Amino acid sequence: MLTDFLETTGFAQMTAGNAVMICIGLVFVGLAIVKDYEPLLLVPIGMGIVIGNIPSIAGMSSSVYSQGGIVVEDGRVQTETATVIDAEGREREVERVRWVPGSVLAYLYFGVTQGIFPPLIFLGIGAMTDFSTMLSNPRLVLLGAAAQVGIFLTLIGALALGFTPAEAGAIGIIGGADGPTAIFLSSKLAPHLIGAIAIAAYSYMALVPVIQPPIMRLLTTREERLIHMAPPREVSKRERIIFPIAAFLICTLIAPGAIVLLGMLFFGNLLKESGVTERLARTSRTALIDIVTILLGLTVGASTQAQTFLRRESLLIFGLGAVSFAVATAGGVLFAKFMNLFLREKINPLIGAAGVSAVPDSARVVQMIGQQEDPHNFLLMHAMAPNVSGVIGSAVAAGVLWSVLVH
Amino acid sequence: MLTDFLETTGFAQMTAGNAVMICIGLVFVGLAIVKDYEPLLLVPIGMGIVIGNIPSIAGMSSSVYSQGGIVVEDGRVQTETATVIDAEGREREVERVRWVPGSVLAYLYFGVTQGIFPPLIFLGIGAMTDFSTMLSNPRLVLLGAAAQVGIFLTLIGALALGFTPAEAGAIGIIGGADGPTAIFLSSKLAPHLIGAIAIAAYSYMALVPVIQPPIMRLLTTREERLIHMAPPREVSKRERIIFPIAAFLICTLIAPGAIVLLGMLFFGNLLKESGVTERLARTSRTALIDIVTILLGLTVGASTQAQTFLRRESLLIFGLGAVSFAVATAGGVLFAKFMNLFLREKINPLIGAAGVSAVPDSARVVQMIGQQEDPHNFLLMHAMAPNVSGVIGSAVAAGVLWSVLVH
Amino acid sequence: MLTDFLETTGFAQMTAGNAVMICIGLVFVGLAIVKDYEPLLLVPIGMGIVIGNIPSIAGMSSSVYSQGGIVVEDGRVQTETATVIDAEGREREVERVRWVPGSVLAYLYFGVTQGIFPPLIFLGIGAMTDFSTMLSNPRLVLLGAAAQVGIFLTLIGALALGFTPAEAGAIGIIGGADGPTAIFLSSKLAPHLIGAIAIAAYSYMALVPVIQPPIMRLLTTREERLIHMAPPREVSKRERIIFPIAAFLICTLIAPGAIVLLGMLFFGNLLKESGVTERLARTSRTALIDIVTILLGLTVGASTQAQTFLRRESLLIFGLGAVSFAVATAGGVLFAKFMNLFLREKINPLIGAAGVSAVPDSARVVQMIGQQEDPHNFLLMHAMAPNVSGVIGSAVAAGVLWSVLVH
Amino acid sequence: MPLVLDLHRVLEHDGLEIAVTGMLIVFAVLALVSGFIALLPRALARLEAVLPAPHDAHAPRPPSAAAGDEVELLAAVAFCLHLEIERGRREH
Amino acid sequence: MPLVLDLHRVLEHDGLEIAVTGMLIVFAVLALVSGFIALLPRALARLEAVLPAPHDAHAPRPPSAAAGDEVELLAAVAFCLHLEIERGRREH
Amino acid sequence: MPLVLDLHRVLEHDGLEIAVTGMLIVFAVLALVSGFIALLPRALARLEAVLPAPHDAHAPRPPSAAAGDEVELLAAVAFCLHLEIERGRREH
Ligand code: NA
Ligand code: NA
Ligand code: NA
Repeated sequence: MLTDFLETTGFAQMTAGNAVMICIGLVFVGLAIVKDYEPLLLVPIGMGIVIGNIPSIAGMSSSVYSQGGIVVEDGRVQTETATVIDAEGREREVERVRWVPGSVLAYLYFGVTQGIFPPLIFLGIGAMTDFSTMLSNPRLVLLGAAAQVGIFLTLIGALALGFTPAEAGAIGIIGGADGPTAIFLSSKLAPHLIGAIAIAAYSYMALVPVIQPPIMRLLTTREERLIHMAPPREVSKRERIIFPIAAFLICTLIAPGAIVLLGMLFFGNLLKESGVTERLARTSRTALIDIVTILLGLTVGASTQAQTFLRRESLLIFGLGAVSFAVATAGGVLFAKFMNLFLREKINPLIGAAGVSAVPDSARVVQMIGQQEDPHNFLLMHAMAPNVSGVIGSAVAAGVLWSVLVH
Repeated sequence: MLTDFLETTGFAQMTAGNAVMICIGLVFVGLAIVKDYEPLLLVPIGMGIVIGNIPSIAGMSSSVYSQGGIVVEDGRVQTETATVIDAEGREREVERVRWVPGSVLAYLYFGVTQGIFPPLIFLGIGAMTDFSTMLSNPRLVLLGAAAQVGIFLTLIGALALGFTPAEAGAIGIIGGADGPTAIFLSSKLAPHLIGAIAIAAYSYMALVPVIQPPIMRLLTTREERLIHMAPPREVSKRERIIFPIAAFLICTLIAPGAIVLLGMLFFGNLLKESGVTERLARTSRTALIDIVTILLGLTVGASTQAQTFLRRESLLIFGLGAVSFAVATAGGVLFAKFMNLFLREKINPLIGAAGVSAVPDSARVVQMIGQQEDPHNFLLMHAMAPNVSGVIGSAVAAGVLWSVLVH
Repeated sequence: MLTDFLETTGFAQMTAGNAVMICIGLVFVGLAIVKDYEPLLLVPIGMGIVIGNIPSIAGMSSSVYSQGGIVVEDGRVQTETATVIDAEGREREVERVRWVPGSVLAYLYFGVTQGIFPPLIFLGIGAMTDFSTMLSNPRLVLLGAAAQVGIFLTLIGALALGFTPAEAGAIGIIGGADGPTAIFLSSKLAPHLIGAIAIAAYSYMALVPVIQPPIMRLLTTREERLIHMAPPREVSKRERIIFPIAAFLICTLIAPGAIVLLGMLFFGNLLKESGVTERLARTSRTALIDIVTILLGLTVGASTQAQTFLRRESLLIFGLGAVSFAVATAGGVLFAKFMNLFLREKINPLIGAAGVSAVPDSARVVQMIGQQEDPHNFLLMHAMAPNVSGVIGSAVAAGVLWSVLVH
Repeated sequence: MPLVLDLHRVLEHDGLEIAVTGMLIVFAVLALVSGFIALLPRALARLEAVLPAPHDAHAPRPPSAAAGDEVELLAAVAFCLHLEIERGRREH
Repeated sequence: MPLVLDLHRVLEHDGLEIAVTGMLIVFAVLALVSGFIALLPRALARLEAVLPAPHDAHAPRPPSAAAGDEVELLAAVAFCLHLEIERGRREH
Repeated sequence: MPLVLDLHRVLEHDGLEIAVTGMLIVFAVLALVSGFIALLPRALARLEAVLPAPHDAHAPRPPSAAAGDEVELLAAVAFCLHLEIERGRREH
């Protein structure tokens, strides 16, 4: 019996791939703790990777892929007769469908595969986002559009590398620098790649302070980086209330594929700004988003079992993701320089880099690079405008890709 | 491609009905913000109406009605063969049922259609309700019974207008002035009317300060409105602990249809009063009720797509709902006057109007009308007794209607 | 009609068994409030027992066992044609599977039967547990192993009494003194016994201050009870961060059946200790664990309908559970005495009793008994080490039993 | 389509009976609740002699002065219920 | 397996067209949003003359004073509903 | 029905074997955990010489100063991935 049992242990079933993945999970946790890179996501994902790569026992799998379901044999749903106790406490024979239960992680992972968690996270993000800076400087909104070029160039790259159009769209969205959007779109277009795409998206979001600065310095002159911008005007309560509703209508009447993501984002923001639903906004941006973040991070991490994750595609996806982030950053910066050709009040082109989203890390990077040139230049607030418009931009891009690429 | 895409946009598919509904949604949000009418429900419902009326694309619907499910053709469940990766990471062919995923809002709406959200809201309401005033003045409990006459007269009206008995029962419950009860009963008796009934119930609850005052003034004399009532006695901790359990037993042994609603209401109250489960009570009346309110409001709103909502029945339901509220108010006031025929210590008949529930708005209306006659008359606390007993009363009525009208 | 209705009331359908169960529920609530025994669980379970034993009406059952599901007749899934409104608002005929909805409590009970709630509770427990004392005194970990002897001796007893091996394993785990672990394992090995096993486990956990002291006094001398222990050393932040990950790997590589329970426990602890995910830890140990505790307690209580619960097996399970707790306590105490044969710095054998888990009640009992001999002996902190290692020990035991006993 | 109130439909579907039964049950339930909470302080006061008080700062107060009123109201409700039940039985 | 960039595949699957369309739409949407929020303060300033400032939720308010407004709104909603239903009927 | 303890059933279902195995595994696991946490402080003390103390999340940090570290880590991850895939390919 002891030997029998020992054969079922993880040590006996462990593959080299599992060990590699567990190390990657530990690196994620380490980066989060030591470097403070997106810890709210890297810690759950990292621990998820560790959990998902402990080999489990056949018949009692804990994998997110052990979904359970109705038993089918020879093209026919299998049924069975069972004895149940009815409302009056009498035993009764009933016929029912034969059914295999799923694992706990598979039940939780349902929120990922069906795209339920990302909109709930957007609800919380909406309830914590202040759109004031953007409202006070509307032209900066366009920078959030320009940075989405990373999405579409990556799509082309992915097609060229042999991915199907649907897969290419899901991979491209990594360049949107928005974890929930990436997970939502890949759940619709390429469910088998959710793990790799989500991990890539969150990894690069965590690595924004590493990826963006060289590109930003390369594409700007010292003079440009020294540009100071006028402080934003104050925005009235009315504007802040009307904005989420109007923006929702504009975005989704054109790109209905973004209804759920943007509906939740702007609904959360309305809860925050209305002034009469503060308790709902507070719960959205605390308990609700925390619970969903924990479950999403853990199960996405656990979906990276070596057997499904350590494939050539994952490596390609990571490569394309890096390109995507770089292109998006360049797109934002260059478009800011292009706008400066026409504007009297010049924009500091560094803030274009914040258009990739990765809220609020990329805005912080802008602030840092700006201060390296001039310690009295405070760009953070200005960078928040392209930063939040980049969230809207990538959700719209996701909506477009969904409607164009779904068969 | 651009033209193809443009044909899928909301602008192209929008109907006049959708536009009308979006305007109604905006009115809801506006009333909540400007007039502070039940904002915790009208903001989510209003935004939900807007979201539900953006036309979505065939094959990628975001509607609450896109439920997904097992594919059936020619009376036979369809199956398919798929390649999955098993616990040991080996690819394996499995037969499984063919299945179409639902939309995110449809998954969330499941909590409405299956009646899961209303009891959870009742749990939170129980954990925030103080039954002390009612315990200190037991005869006021009967006012909460009298006001339920609106439910049953409306049922008769709905039958006369051609609704089926089950539909009539669900419509009648609008007069219970209790959103969760109305949604729970209509999910059991008339699922196709949930949207209209819920919107009517919450609209009239929001409009309590408009509907009730004229009726209250019409049915009472100035002398009656001036009646002062003795301050309620203090209630011991023991009474407050015993009450929820005893009341649960009394109510559900007679009306078992109310087990879930009243079970949760009194369970929440027990958590609050027991003195040893304060952390559970606090979570019930904050995070839990907030999360459920957000999801319920949003999806109920989104269920009012013009195509399913703009029908003759909805107009009739709104009309019946108005009658129902008026009759309920009159019932409470007149029964208070009737009770005064027998009582030595007179009741101020205004507080009968609080028996409709609509906690705590109708109690506030009583206070306001009372103070218009005599600024030193504080009826709020007295009105809370019929107010909370009205909640119990309509849950009992819902239980009775469920058991009588379910086929 | 009234007489018809009266026949459906609870009074008419009530059995003596239901009345007995309702009284038991009231005793649970009373013990929780008056004696403060595990109130966070006994109040929900007690109220659940009351709710579950109000007879409900056929066709509108509120029982946790009214699961709903696909309709099968003559070995064939039944289908139906229904009129639905599609995304464009047009009525359309669709074929679909015939389906009976479940009761609200049955939907909530799904989290129990599928073992989803216990790991979520472990997440919260992990986020509130401080492993420092254990880290500072590693040899006390073994006491948490010794106390699991109750599990395995009870398993033998249950086999001898005629239970199947799977049932015997689920019953044995009562001796683990850990509610979530007991529910998780019985959901996997003996779903029909979940109610009895959960109630027994929580009852005895509540009764720890009654069961343990006599055994502890019987097995120790006055001199032993007077042993003082050196204060624990301070533990570095690094140790506290590394511990949950390393312990998870050690435990689950040997006993993969514990992946989900221990994964969540140590994940929660990592969220707490990492220092960068405090908001996730806070939500895990407040809103999340509270919500799950409410739903788990209530539905487990409601699963004890007299008709399924008042059987000979339940009585046997309660008897075996008592033996199990007693044996576990004795095991912990005796093993501490055995360790003292080899140790220079003696352990106070009372703290062995805390190895049963029942966190933190059994550690408090140790403190109390210790102070009865010497008011200056503070054993609480020392007792926390075997206490938390007992949680790990019983989760490992559950993992082993699951893999050995699942067919 | 004009609004037509078809009262025949009401009778056909037992509308009146449902309404009357429903109101009676709601009244009966709430009357019982009312009676229970009217009697509760007295019952607790009697128990006080037998059992110790729970660790509670608030001292129990004497029951409501107007308790007699509820008993009268309760009696009236009970009488209505009784009549209705008799009627129902005669019909069957 | 070497990394091969097959640009033919891109054209075959309308990659360029999708990319260009996508960027255009993203720009169009955000340009509209940008325009809207640029015009919003001016539009609100003009409305200011017509309508009163938004109600402050914390200020005391006389609940029934403005009762007329809601009745009008409700009437408007009912009227819209009515018109829409009539229109729908005429079309069938 | 009398309480009968049928010890034959225990042996028949490997009850003793399961119990002994189970206790052994529980002890083995917790002994390993115990050993690990006994050794951990010493292991960390040795590492201390090599690596700096853990980063304090609240202290200001120069975001790009340590950029080299991550690049190395990423490179390491990519290299592992590559090796693993190559290995996998060779096996097929
Ligand atoms: Na973006
Ligand atoms: Na009511
Ligand atoms: Na234990």
